Amino acid sequence: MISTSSLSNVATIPGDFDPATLREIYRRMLLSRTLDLRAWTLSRQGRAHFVITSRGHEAAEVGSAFGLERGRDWICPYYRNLALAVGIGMTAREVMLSVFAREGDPSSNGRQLSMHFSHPDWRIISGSSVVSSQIPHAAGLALSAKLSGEPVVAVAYFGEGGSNKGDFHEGVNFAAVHRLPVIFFCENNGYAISVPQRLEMVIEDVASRGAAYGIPGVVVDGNDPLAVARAVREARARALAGDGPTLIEAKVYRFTPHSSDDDDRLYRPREEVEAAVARDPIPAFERRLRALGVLDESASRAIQSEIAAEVDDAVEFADSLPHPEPADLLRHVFAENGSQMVGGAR
Amino acid sequence: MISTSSLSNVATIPGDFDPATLREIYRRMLLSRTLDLRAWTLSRQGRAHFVITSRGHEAAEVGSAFGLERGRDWICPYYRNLALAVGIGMTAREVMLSVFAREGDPSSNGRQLSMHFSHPDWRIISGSSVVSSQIPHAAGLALSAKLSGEPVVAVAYFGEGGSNKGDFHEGVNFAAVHRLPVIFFCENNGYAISVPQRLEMVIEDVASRGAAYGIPGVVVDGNDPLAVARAVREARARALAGDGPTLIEAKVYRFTPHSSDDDDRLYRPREEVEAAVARDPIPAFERRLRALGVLDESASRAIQSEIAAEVDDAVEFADSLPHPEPADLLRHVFAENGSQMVGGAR
Amino acid sequence: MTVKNVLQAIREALDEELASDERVIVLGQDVGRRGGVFRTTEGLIDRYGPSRIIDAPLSESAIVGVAIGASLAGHRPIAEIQFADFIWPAMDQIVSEAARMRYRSHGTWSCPLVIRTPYGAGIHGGLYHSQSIEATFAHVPGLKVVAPATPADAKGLLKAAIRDPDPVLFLEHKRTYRLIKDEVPDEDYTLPLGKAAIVRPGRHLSIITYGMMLHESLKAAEAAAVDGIEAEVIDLRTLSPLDKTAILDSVRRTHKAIVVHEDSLTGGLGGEIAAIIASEAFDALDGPVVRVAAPDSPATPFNSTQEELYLPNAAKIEKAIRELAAY
Amino acid sequence: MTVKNVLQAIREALDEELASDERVIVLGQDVGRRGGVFRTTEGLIDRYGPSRIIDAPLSESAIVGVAIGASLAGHRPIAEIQFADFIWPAMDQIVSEAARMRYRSHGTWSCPLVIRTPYGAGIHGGLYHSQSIEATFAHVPGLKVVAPATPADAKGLLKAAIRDPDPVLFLEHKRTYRLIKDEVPDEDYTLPLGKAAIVRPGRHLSIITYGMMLHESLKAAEAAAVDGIEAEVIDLRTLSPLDKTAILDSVRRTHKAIVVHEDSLTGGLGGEIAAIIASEAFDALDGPVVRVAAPDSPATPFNSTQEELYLPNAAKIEKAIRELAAY
Ligand SMILES: Cc1ncc(C[n+]2csc(CCOP(=O)(O)OP(=O)(O)O)c2C)c(N)n1
Ligand SMILES: Cc1ncc(C[n+]2csc(CCOP(=O)(O)OP(=O)(O)O)c2C)c(N)n1
Ligand SMILES: [Mg+2]
Ligand SMILES: [Mg+2]
Repeated sequence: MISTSSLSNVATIPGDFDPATLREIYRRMLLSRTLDLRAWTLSRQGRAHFVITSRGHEAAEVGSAFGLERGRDWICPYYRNLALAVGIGMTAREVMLSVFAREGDPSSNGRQLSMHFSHPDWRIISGSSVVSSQIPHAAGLALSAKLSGEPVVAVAYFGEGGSNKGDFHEGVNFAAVHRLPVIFFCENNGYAISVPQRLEMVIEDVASRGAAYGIPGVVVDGNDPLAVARAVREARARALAGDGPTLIEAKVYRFTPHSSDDDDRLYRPREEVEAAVARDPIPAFERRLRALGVLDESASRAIQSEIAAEVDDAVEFADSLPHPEPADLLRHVFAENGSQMVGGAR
Repeated sequence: MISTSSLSNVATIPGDFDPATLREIYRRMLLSRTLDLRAWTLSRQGRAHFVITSRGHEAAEVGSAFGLERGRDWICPYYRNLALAVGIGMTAREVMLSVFAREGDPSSNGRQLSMHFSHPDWRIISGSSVVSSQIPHAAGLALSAKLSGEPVVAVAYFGEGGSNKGDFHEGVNFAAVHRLPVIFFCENNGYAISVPQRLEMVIEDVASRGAAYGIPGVVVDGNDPLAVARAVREARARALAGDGPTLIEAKVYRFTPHSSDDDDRLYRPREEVEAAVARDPIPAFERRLRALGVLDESASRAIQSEIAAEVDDAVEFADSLPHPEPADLLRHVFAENGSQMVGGAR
Repeated sequence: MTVKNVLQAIREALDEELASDERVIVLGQDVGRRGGVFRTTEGLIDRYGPSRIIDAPLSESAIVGVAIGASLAGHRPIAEIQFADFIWPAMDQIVSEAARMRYRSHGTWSCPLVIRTPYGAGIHGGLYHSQSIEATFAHVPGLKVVAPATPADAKGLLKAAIRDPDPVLFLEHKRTYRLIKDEVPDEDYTLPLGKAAIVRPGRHLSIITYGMMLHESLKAAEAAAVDGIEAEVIDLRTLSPLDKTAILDSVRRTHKAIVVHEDSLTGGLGGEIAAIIASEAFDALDGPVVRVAAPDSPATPFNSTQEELYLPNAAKIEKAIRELAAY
Repeated sequence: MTVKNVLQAIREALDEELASDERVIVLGQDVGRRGGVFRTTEGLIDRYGPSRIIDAPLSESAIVGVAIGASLAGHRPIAEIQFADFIWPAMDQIVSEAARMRYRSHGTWSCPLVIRTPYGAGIHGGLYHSQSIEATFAHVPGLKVVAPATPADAKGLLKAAIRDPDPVLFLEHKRTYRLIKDEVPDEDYTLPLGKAAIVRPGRHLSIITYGMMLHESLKAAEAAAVDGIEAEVIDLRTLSPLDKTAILDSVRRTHKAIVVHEDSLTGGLGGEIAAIIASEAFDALDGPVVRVAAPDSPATPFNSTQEELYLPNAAKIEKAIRELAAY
């Protein structure tokens, strides 16, 4: 098992990220955070029925997106992946369409709970709410890529809780046997809803489970987007070289209750939450970029106000759209005559 | 991961096994083998519909039984466990009742395929044919023992194929988290029917999967009944001391096709089979006992003829019994009024 | 008698059985400190400790499989599946193991356990927090399936399920949890599994239903009664084994039947009930056996428009009543 | 036309589709060198290599889950579950994932895959190599379920299933594999999913069945015909979506119906079919809708006495024919 150290204190521009990319990583983390906060407010106001957040996971998720070929690599997300969706390329409007469940929502046209993203252009595969069922899908997408010779990888995202499920074991093992170009990306926030890690598993690092499948396991600081991007980039290179899957574990913390329906005061000490929030990866990354001279006060303010406007617009836009048509209810149970499929229609 | 070395070449009586026990281990291995061969013949003659063997696994299975408290520890077997059943204490007649599927068969009264053993007196739990579903059961039995303070362990038996299934992952992890008194006993014969180990997993040793759950993994020579018994005994002691589960992997070879319905010539080179048969654990153990002076020519012959008679008697006995009553078909779907349950009736 | 909601009734049943029988244990995700995502196990960990109220890893198959093992050794586990939609990973343990243990061992071993799970739609749960799963499990010999609709039934049936010698799938309609309040007896009581109840007597037709649809059916029956159509409403309460006698007796009196469920139509439990009527009460029938159910799409969408459209409700049932009465 | 058994017909269908469409791949346990435990994939690994004929680890959930992933990227996987009894560990992948992918993504993603599996009893498979699983899956919107009874149907339907844009569960009755031989067209052909066939026309009553029970029903019909009772025998072929038109047309002509399946009675597919008839052809019915099925015990025991007792057969069907005809 490899442990990738945090690079947070390096004070020169990392050679592998140009300033524009660094700013873009920051912008997407912040956009995600802003959307996240707004969605939470909308749910508290009763304007959204249910939301689930990625607050605290932004560095890991956006960082991972920047280690991939966005739009070419296959993404199998889970419900905690708002920041990933934004990191890959989904827009504020698209996110808010999911939150409001309105006509035109590209993820599901309002059929799924919010934050269950899907997008054909970004090769983001629709996920269910069932934990870990996406892991074998990523293996299958990678099998397909391998068979057709397309130089892309598939990535499955899941929590440390999900690593205890049968589908993790079976999916990772299958991919390992066939040396498939896939990355298993675990976001370890120490809890499955209220169940703390010590009641989920005996081990410290989910990454150490890689050895059970004969694949590398990598621990990375999930508060450091660049470390995460690098770990993903390396895993991607390994996968494309035919060396098979990598299990990456990003250590993160969930800032919010599990969802708008949860109350984490029942099971998490406030000091623990506050300590994690004090290490918030977004201001930390901002400070880092400032120290590097990649971002200054005015650029930072510009980004913030641009994002504020973007999110305002997205809320207004989404809320202006109609609810899905009643008649739409029975569409797409099966293929419609003459419909063009994305899957199966190469 | 610990590797227990084979003791096959030690020429003094091992202090931890008295001569009578050594002879009994030998006798049970031979009894199992003889029953196994006879069952195979019966199936070839059309007198039994279907049989599945443990030929080649006898040292591992009987050895493991002698590391346990037979009759007190819970046994969750799989279909490859004829030698285990005999090792624990089931009689030749009871085995043949399963093979002939006759009235009075203690395992299932003729409902299950042969070699799907169950016995209330020996705490052998009925297993299905579904690979690995018994693994979480063993964790549950161990949870029960732990809660009630009974100083016993539960043992789940399964093949290396079964270690790739979700239920292995979930069951072992659950037991590890709760430090349950359970032993996971993997019989690695290198194949899941025709699928060779390299297509089942990347790793060499299933035991190395223990680390994924934070529990010890032990590799043991499955041709050496004493090494196996010792490994089990140690795991048992660890479990009762509150130190949780152990994953034991016995390296074995399956001498026969998977079952009476299989033809292993399609997938296993004859030389590989012959080489394994040349290391047959039963004559090897006989030679060892002879060298130790625990067994001599006449004792050996006495055991052989006793077993031959026992098996003849068992076949005759079982074949003389009626098929299960037609009216029995619908019994025991649910509890019968006033029936005494074993489970749930302490 | 005290007025309680379904949630409270269930929590009390758990509490009382845990208190009176130390073989009873609870395991599932978030059942400990969190008290369950719907708060049905609230406070239990304080009273019975973490060795009897066990927070499980995210492993449905192990939750049920471990419960099976514990039940074999004499415990009485209550396994919780957080949402019925997440029961499928445990399908094998339920169908192949729990439900068949007694049969395959010819009565030697058995699995006295309960699997509790919230099911059903109407709380904006979207495709994966809304499913009805009863038809699948009512087709599994060796498994009992219970689905109460009221607080008093929930309590009495859950206590009976915990004491039952066989595995019971206990389905709690999540919309009833807080919505349905009624009197619950204060003393210790159980209600027999396998017995339906006539909740509203009537002579013109029989409505056979369960769960949340009981309440919608009662509303519909009241609405139709305004015009003198008296529908008898039967709450099945136990879905397997079905109370055939209650169903057939009622239809033999009313000569017409409507089966109502929230689950999708094709292959739903309504088919079985209609078939029983069509084969065993055919001579008494004065009209087609009507089914009111959700359409054949995979559970209800998240957005409100379609959730409403998807679900059967009093209006749809009333329409069916009026049409059948006029047949 | 050449006479073939069901096994040969299936092998040919696989072979032809693998040859004509390189997106087609096969994965499952022992499908490679071993050629499948029933030899349905015999020789394929020699022709198409181990990258398209993939021996999988013992992981049903991954077999289906990987097939889903591959189908999403444009492959056409054929996943094999070695025995239908072992499909339950893959239940979640089938129900929550394959069947709902198109719906939940509003048509963006889809899973054109086939899950083949041998089901049914009559070959001394005991409790876990004999099960009928169709009712469970016919209740899953988004999934098609096909169950051919003859070699020609098996081939034509399997080829159609492979080319279908949606997930198809393809059920092969294992007793038909070698037992049922018949003419199979030599040219490339498919048969439409969702269409039943009238295999034997008749005017006194309709038998609606599928799989191995088609053959038992035909025998029973012949036996009853000796006394002038002419039963129409319908082979459903596709179990989901059901060919309601074919069922209702037949019953409207004959006025009586018997549904026959090997699966256990309660909650079986027969309930749905009977319900359809009782609700949509009620006015045409001259007798109760009769079901002939296995009893409500968990699959057939291993021993021969009880296996025979458990299974429906020509004699039991004939008895039902004579009784219903006399009604
Ligand atoms: C199979 C399944 N079981 C239970 C749930 C309910 N549930 C939703 S999220 C969750 C916890 C997941 O924890 P983890 O995998 O660590 O992800 P996190 O939410 O912490 O990012 C649970 C139990 C589910 N969605 N799927
Ligand atoms: C869940 C499941 N899938 C498939 C099968 C069919 N099957 C029976 S045994 C077997 C191979 C098991 O291999 P392994 O676990 O290594 O045990 P071995 O037979 O080699 O002792 C298979 C695939 C099954 N019984 N259960
Ligand atoms: Mg987590
Ligand atoms: Mg093996």
